Amino acid sequence: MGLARYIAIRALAIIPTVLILYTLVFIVLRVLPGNPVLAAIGTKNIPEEQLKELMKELGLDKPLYQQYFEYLYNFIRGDMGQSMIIRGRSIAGDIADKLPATIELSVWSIIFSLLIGIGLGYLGARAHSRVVKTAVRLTGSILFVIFIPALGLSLQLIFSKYLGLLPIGGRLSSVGLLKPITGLYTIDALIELKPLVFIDALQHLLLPAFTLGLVISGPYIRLTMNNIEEVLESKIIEAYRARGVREEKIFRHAFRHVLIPITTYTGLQFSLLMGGAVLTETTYNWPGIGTYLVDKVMYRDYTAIQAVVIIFAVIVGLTSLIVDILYALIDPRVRY
Amino acid sequence: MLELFKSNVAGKASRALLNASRIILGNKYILAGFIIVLVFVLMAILADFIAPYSPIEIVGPVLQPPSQKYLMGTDNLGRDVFSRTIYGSRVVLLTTAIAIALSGAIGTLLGLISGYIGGALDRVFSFIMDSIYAFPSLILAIALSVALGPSPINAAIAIAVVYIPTYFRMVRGQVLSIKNEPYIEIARALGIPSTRIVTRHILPHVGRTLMVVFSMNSADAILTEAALSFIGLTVQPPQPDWGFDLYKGRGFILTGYWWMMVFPGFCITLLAVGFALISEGVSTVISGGKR
Amino acid sequence: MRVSVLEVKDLWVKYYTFSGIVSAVSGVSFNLRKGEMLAVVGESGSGKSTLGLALLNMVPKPGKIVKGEVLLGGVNVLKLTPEEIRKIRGSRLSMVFQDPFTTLDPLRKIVDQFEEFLLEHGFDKSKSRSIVKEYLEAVGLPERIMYSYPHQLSGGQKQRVSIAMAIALNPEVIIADEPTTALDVVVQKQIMDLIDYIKGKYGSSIILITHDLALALERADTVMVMYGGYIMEYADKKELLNNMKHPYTKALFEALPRITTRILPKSLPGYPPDLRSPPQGCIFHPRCEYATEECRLKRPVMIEVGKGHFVACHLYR
Amino acid sequence: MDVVSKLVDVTMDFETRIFGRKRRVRAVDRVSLEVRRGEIYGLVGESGSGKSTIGRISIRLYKPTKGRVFYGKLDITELPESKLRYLRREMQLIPQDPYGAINPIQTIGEALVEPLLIHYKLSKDEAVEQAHRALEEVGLHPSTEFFTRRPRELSGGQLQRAVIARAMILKPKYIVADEPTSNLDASIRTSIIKLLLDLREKYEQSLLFITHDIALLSLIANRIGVLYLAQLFEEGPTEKIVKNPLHPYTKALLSAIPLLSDELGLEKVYLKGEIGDPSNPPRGCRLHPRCPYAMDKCKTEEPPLIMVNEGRSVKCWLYYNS
Repeated sequence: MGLARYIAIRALAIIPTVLILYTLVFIVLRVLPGNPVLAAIGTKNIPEEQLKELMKELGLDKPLYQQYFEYLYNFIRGDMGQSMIIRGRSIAGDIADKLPATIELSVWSIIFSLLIGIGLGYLGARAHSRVVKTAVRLTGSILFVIFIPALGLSLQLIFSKYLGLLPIGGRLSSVGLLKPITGLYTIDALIELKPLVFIDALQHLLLPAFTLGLVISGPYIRLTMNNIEEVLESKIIEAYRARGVREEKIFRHAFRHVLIPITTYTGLQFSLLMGGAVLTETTYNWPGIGTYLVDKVMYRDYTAIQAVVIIFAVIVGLTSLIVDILYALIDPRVRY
Repeated sequence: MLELFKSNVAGKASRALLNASRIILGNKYILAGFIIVLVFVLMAILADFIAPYSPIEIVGPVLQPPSQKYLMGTDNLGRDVFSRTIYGSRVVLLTTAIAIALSGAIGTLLGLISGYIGGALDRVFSFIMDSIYAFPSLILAIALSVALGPSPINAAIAIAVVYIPTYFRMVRGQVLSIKNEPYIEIARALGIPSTRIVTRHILPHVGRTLMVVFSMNSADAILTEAALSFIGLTVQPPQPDWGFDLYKGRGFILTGYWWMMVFPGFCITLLAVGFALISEGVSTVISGGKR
Repeated sequence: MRVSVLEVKDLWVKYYTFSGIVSAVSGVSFNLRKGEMLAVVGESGSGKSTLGLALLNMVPKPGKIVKGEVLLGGVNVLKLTPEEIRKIRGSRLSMVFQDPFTTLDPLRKIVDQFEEFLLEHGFDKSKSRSIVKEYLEAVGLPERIMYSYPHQLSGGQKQRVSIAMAIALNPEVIIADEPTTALDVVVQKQIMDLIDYIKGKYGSSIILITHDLALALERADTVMVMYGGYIMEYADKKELLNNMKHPYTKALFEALPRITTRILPKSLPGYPPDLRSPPQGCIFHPRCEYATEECRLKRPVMIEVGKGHFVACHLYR
Repeated sequence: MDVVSKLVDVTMDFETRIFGRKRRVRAVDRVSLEVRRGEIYGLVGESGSGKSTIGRISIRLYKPTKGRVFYGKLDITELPESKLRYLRREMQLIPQDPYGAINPIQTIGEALVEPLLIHYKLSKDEAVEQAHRALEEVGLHPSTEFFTRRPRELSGGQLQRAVIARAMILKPKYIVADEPTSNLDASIRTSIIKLLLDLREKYEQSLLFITHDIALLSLIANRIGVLYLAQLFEEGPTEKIVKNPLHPYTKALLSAIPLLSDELGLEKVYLKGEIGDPSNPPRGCRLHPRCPYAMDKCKTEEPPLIMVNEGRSVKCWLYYNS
């Protein structure tokens, strides 16, 4: 009962956030001076009538407030308009195609970053030597400021070009290998019982997910390390010890306390992850919405850019909802 | 009188300088980071003297590997990668500096106002800022850059907008927590006017936190700038620019012309690491060396 | 004479901090008899809390027990293997901490924490459950509290839970470190009454660590006064009330508000010693009004001034 | 009688937001009290009883939700901060925690000089000299040694002296001392209280002394008010409150003092349970779930504050008929 109410309240709270971002994007892309059509076509030598016709076709001749609400209404119905560049191309369809790729990459990246981050952080917290502690801490700060394309390209150079171990980009060696069901190829391969395809998909995933995961793991390392140290010194642990509870068990309890800040951080982290995904996808030619966005940026396809940005807002909102729920499940002090 | 004023100002300035140098020399992270950043800054200022060739002219055969003549080789058009890398530092540093100054100033001001006044104004400000903050900064920066049109100054504005909430939240949070400190209550009880409370009792604390945020944010802003370049949203070719050069180098990986991408990529990361080290040191100093 | 359950012999604890070595406990020795309540009284920095932790061999880093023995039934606790000492903690030597707000795990239900503790000491599941019920009842808590999380309980209730866990395995010694300091006045009394009741019912020996001399004089059988890591005075409660010897004990006593006299209590001039560089001679001499040249140079040894009444002061030699 | 500070039927609500849900806590509920010129009024209560809030209302650091606040004969309830500032030199607050009371970025000297320069037209040198004198006056000797130090470089006792010096530097007439010694060790507690009492006598101040320690109040206060869950339960001259407490809660408070409660030879009263949640107080008399004397009436009807005899009142049905 309580939890359902809590989830409902949290879910409702996403709406204004997305609205604010939509408004912001709308203002940025529509209200700021400059004619988007001209920018998209990239030339000013176009007959006045043809321009007007184009504007009309894209709905840009209507008053701004009308555009604002119409777009919103259509968006809610799942219609994100049409591409300005490729006439008649539905943006919603494009995004539906690309989104699973991004989700698959993100999920694996988070798994990587948690493994690396918590693993190293744990090592740093348990280490007795100050040198090791400092090294771990520093690794955390430095990993986080590595430029993703630089790391990605270096890994490609080593693992694909020189060692020839892993494919250089894309999601599969051949598109015909799978009939996408969920669009998450590793899962689709399992559903369709194609172990070789699964391995192929995994090989393609490995470098991009590792690249993104490694960079994102930086803050986790420090977070885990600081919190384990802090919790282990706390009175709660002292009391457990005084009661004769085994160290292994104490450590397990301590870990639950560390999980709280990690969960909270994962929520904040997600927006970084999304930004990183854009760069990772571009570096590895990963056909997700990040690559899609960069493509559209190159062509100044405003309607598509607007749709992608709002989709990102919705994704971030949904993740923060999931994190809130997880948080409430871990920490009984959260009242719902 | 004027003499006195001058000596006072000079004294204050020299004391500030002395303080700064003591902080820089006193912490090895800050020192290391400072040296890295300094090298790049000098590189940008003295590019005309260091670079052996023009960054935009074709100076030799295409795709030459690094040699004595071309320290970092030549690119696919026959331009000197070393010279381009040196000149490339200008765009990054200038754009980031403008962006940080803008977002720092606006974010701090809004945070102070919102935190101290409180009430409905604070709630509205915070909500907008939190919404922007939660949003992927790079994607928002891309949208803004696209709207404003690709140029370094527009990229700076885009990055600035994206990071305003970072400063806003930090400053506001600090103001709120200090507002509840007993010493602020006592200051009120002593009849100290609220303008003085804000400027003399709250602002100095905010200043210390700002230092941490500034250094953390610098590394972030550099990476965002590089990302915008990477996507082609800052300079126009043939201007040298690390991010965009890296993007171009991407196409030559399978053919093994690694030098086109390795050097600009390395520079971006190293510069960001420099700021990260400074931030590491500053937070150690501020937390009293506990971490 | 009743039998000793706990003997502490010449215990020394030091903290190796960055700013110097702090001698927190210096040469403390005492005996605790069966069914006795010993109050360890001292101000902040007197080493009383460190002493409590040292008895369980739980001094936190960078602290170290550098010398001494803690004999529980003749066995030196400090010489045991980690697994052996673990089995003793909570079952033969248990502890009640100062702040119930920070010592119960906020993420786990009371019953889970309580049961885990019993399972760790070799009980099976069903036996554990009945012990939990029995002892929660013994400390005056309703059974339903088992299924609560700590944040749903009041401070007094939490402290009752801690006490229930501390007595559940009928330990020989219970160490209670400022068990009432974090609570309101009226609740303090409730908790002290509970501890008294437990002492009577289970015959436990209790070490009550407190900063409050009045509380010690009201509740304990024996009182040990500490200052700067050293024992200043040790005596039976009645003996101490009638025949206070050490200037520091007297000062503490005179600092208590006495309602009946309506005279403002006296205060002790000066400040506690810096334990990184403690004063030469008697550690109390810089604040002592009777200090002589001898006090400045020589550290006093414990001498017996009456039956079971010990004092470390040059005045009584 | 000459009154320095007077609260008339004061109520104070605080609103807190937890996950966007509003929660209202009534920290002070219809409390009236007055501090007379030259007296020490002791306000005693447990944590959550509202005693600190009352202290802050009386010097208008808080504005009450309902009721009036007077300073002398002046109604200061609605006074804007700009006008209050001139009154601030007459009334001061000494807080519980000396460590938070001086801005860590200031030196002790700066903290003392600042209010002087704001309230009086003094030269910097004059202000510095006065600050030194104030430090000496509170026993921080030699003052030069403390003047340039920062709060963290002082011990708790020293710092509380500096805080007192700062509160006294404007020569106020009315002091609110909010548990000024509860964070200090017993052996130095008295010296701080003595200092407060000496200064009070010297400057003819009136004092509102807030504490949870009724034993201490019995030694220094002229009158005592006992608070429980935001309400005033009993009030009267110290002698009478201590020797002959009327309210069961006051009796319980006195019974809880270790050792010394025996000396008074009072009837012992034990309370069950704990002080409740201030946002959701019990109906009727707020003590009734814990009170051994609770009658049916106590559970449903809130007792009025009953005037028992000269200057004594108690909020308890037990004394309704007498």
